[in-house]
Amino acid sequence: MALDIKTNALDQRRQTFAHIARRLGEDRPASRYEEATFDLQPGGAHHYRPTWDPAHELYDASRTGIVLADWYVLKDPRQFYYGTYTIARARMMEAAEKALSFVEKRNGFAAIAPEWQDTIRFYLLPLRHVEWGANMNACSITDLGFGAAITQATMFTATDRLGIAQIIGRIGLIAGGGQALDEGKRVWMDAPEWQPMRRLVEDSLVISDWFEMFVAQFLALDGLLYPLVYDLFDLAGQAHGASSLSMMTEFMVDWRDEVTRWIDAVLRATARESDANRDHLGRWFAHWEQRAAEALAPLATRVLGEAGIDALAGLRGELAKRAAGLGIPVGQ
Amino acid sequence: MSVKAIGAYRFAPADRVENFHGNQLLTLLWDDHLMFAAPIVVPVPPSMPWSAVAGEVLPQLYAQHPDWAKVDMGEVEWTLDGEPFEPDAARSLAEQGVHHKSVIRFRTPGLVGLAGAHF
Amino acid sequence: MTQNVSITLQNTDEGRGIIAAIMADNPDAVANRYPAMTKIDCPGRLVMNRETISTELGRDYDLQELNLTLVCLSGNVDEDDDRLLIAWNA
Amino acid sequence: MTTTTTQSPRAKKLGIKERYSYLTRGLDWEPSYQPREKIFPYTDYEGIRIHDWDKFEDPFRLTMDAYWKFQAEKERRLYAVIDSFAQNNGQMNVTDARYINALKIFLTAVSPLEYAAHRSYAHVGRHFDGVGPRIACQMQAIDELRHAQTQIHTISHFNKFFDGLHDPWHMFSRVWYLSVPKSFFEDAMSAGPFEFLTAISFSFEYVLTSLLFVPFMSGAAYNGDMATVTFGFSAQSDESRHMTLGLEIIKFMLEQDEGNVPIVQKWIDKWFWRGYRLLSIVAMMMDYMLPKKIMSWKEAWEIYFEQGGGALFTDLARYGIRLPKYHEIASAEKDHYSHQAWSTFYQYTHAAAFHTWLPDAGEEAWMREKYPESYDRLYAPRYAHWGAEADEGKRFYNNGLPQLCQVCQVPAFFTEANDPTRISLRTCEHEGEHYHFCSDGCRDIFLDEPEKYVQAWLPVHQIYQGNCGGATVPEVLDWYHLNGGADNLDYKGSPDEALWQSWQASKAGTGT
Repeated sequence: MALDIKTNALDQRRQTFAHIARRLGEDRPASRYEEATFDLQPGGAHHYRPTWDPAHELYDASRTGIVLADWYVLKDPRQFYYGTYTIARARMMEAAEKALSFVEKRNGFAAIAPEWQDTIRFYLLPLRHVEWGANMNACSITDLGFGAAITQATMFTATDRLGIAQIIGRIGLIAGGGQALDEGKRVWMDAPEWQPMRRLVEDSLVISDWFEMFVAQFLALDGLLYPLVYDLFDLAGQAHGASSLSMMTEFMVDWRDEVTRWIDAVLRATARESDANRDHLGRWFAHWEQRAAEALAPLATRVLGEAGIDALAGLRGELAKRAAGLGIPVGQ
Repeated sequence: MSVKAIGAYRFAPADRVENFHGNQLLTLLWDDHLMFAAPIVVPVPPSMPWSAVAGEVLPQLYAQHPDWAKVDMGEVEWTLDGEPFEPDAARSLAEQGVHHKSVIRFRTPGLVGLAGAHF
Repeated sequence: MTQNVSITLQNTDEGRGIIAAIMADNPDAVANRYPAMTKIDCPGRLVMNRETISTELGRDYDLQELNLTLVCLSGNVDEDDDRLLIAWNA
Repeated sequence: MTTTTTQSPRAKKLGIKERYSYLTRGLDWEPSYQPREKIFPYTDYEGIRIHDWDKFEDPFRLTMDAYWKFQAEKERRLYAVIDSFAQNNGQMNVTDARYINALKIFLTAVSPLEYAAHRSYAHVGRHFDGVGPRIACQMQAIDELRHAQTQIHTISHFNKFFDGLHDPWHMFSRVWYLSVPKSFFEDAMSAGPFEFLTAISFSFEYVLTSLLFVPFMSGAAYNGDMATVTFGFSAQSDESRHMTLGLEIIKFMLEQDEGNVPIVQKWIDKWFWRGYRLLSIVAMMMDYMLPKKIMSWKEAWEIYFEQGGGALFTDLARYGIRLPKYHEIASAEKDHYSHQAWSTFYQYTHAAAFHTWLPDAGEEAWMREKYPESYDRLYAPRYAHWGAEADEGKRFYNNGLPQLCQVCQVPAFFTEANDPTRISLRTCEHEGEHYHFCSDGCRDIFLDEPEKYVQAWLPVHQIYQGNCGGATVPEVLDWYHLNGGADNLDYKGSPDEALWQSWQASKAGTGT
């Protein structure tokens, strides 16, 4: 055996694939993330134009106004490839399962003050439709985006958002069975407080530049919605005995913290490259952040009362600071 | 029939003759000699005389086969794009109707490859 | 003539239990063994019962765990909590 | 004490169907701020009529919690095997280093298709109107990414020792024979969503891929490659879900509108033939590249297409669907397919990133047994002649570049179904240009959509246009990133062979 290992060491012809070595600048052992990501999207000539978009090639960088010399600068700081991604999510889901079954078994939802239970059903259950819209947008970016680095991360995000929509669905089942979900959808479709949000989500689905979609969904909308719902609404719920809800939405809080690192890395690398990119990002952010704030205002007011508008303004300030920190010009 | 597409869907053919820098493509197929697994395609100027095809192009491609040395050029049965063809050694390909992507398929009577396997 | 449906499973410990359960519940099934996998053919339809598999494995089996052992199948699939059915003319 | 609850209307434990329905189907809504056709712009132009998207049944009903749980478990098991294979130098324990050449084809030809499938299932996973097919397609989209990545991670270890694996993504878009898989998948990706699913989910995954994965993976196990068999089977467990999507989507289209039947039939005809031609490479891998053989291409064709496919199409007959056009040609070719493919690569292996060789005596005996109709009569004499030439130092390489089929892009090496000694070559003229094909099947496909196939990037023609690095073979090989003298040529005399023999010698040394 010892001899085998020695032979092996002598005979190893190369440490990694040539395309990885070219990127690393030398032939040295590469990480699984690097081997799973770099240059996976085919270059070279394509055979046929898509019948669904004859103006472009199948993979075509000109589907967005953003220009990058190398699309693999959009690396994922989490270094997620399929294996690390699913194992991370399975672990988070295991914790979520425990929380859901704990609350269900102990009938924890019933311990929340009844009027706040109504409030939760009103603000939380329609969010599964927002998540479903986010799923479609992430999927759209995976479809039209350029380079495996960004499109694999958006694929993971697409299934994340479906998963979160289903966690909300399960909270709904605990909080009132199928009827609660049906009612949540009715609210989503008809309640005046939800209509600006539904309009925003539907408008986001038809954004033609996929990078603009990225900014609209992940920075502008999520950047305000997640802290509003999972931090501020949750905090307000504590006064009404809603700690069981906090347990059940822990997944979303952890997820947001994790995914923010990736979103920020993508935007920072994009902004860094050129004035033209910064102009695009600044314009898109200004537009969609305004829309998101308008869409969230009626919900903030409904849940937090008069304090809602101030709370939202505070979140907007923090988001603007975050965007500016990423190199995105934020309008004065 | 034509493609169903969401918008106008017409693109220039990838292999128009003008893309070949003065050459045109010629496909050659020697029947009963499956040692050459598929028809062979070569770029040739349309002005090339048949004598150059017979004297240079074909031997360069096929001389590895033991049958090639036995081929009597006068006996070869040629077809051009599916029709019987009697090449004129002195005239050019273009003058004899050999166009871009023409197929010249031929058999050599009495020479049917090795081991009775058309190989 | 009744056409075969088929299911192919990995030759793992779980796979062996599932194969045994299928063979017990489907008298017409035929198991073809290959390196690392077993292909079971059965005329018309084949049923996998959660309970039989649980008995074979000595633990509570969730049919969705089949995901870990399945290699290939042929036929229309219908799954509920207690059984998975593969059939033609479903 | 009995626990009772009166406070909230607690639901009784939901069954899998009901639970799935609440958690997924309920997510969608009828948009009112944007027109539906703007959100879903691609489901109309192919002519398929869908009246009720809710009728689509997803038979496995996976929700993301279960998906993450099972997939993570699969990944843990797989990477444990990959790690231990590397640590134990598993590459030294395969049956023979010739086997590695099958992995070279796999990594350069199949893994990139997994990636392409990932992106194109994301496309349809976004754009189908119905929730059911959308989620099924999205799960497939992420699964296909998994397959590309697990294949890279498994084969990465082999790349450290063997040639021909070092630059797969670069090669995929350039090397001549890799345009066969590339054009196949790009044909499907560039089609509308319904044709795409008919092509890949049904015709390829359901009807044909068992032929690729099942015997090949079983073959990997038989040849001592535990890493490959593990990723292969792990992928197949996802594949079963994908195949089921393929069958469900076909039934869905056929049940929704009678007008869909002829469209679907035409697609089945096209994609059966396109997929079958792609599998010529697999036929050769099965019969020639596995040192220990599981089953012949012919047997696999009989089990998986003639019997398995036969049962499937009998079942679909109630919708008015028949077996794919030219299936009888495919069955007639089963005695010849692998041999003709191997003969072709044998003579063009100077321009390929894998090795070829002549079968040894034991393998020839197997061929004779499996192919009594054809082997001794047509193929053994070839190998005898080539063997004798090679022994004299004149290993045969073809000096010319082959005519490629305009549609499948395989060199036109196939013979007439009724005469295995005559090359099948078909031609047509379209708008003043001439096009050549390997078969009636491929010509029919062209004639149905000529605007598509006139765009084909045919490697041989591209070389002659000067777009592939230069006019000489060495220049083209450089452009391919193919290391001449190492990646290509006969196995005999290759660095791979020398390495393998040194391992065998060192093992023999430790044994005594």
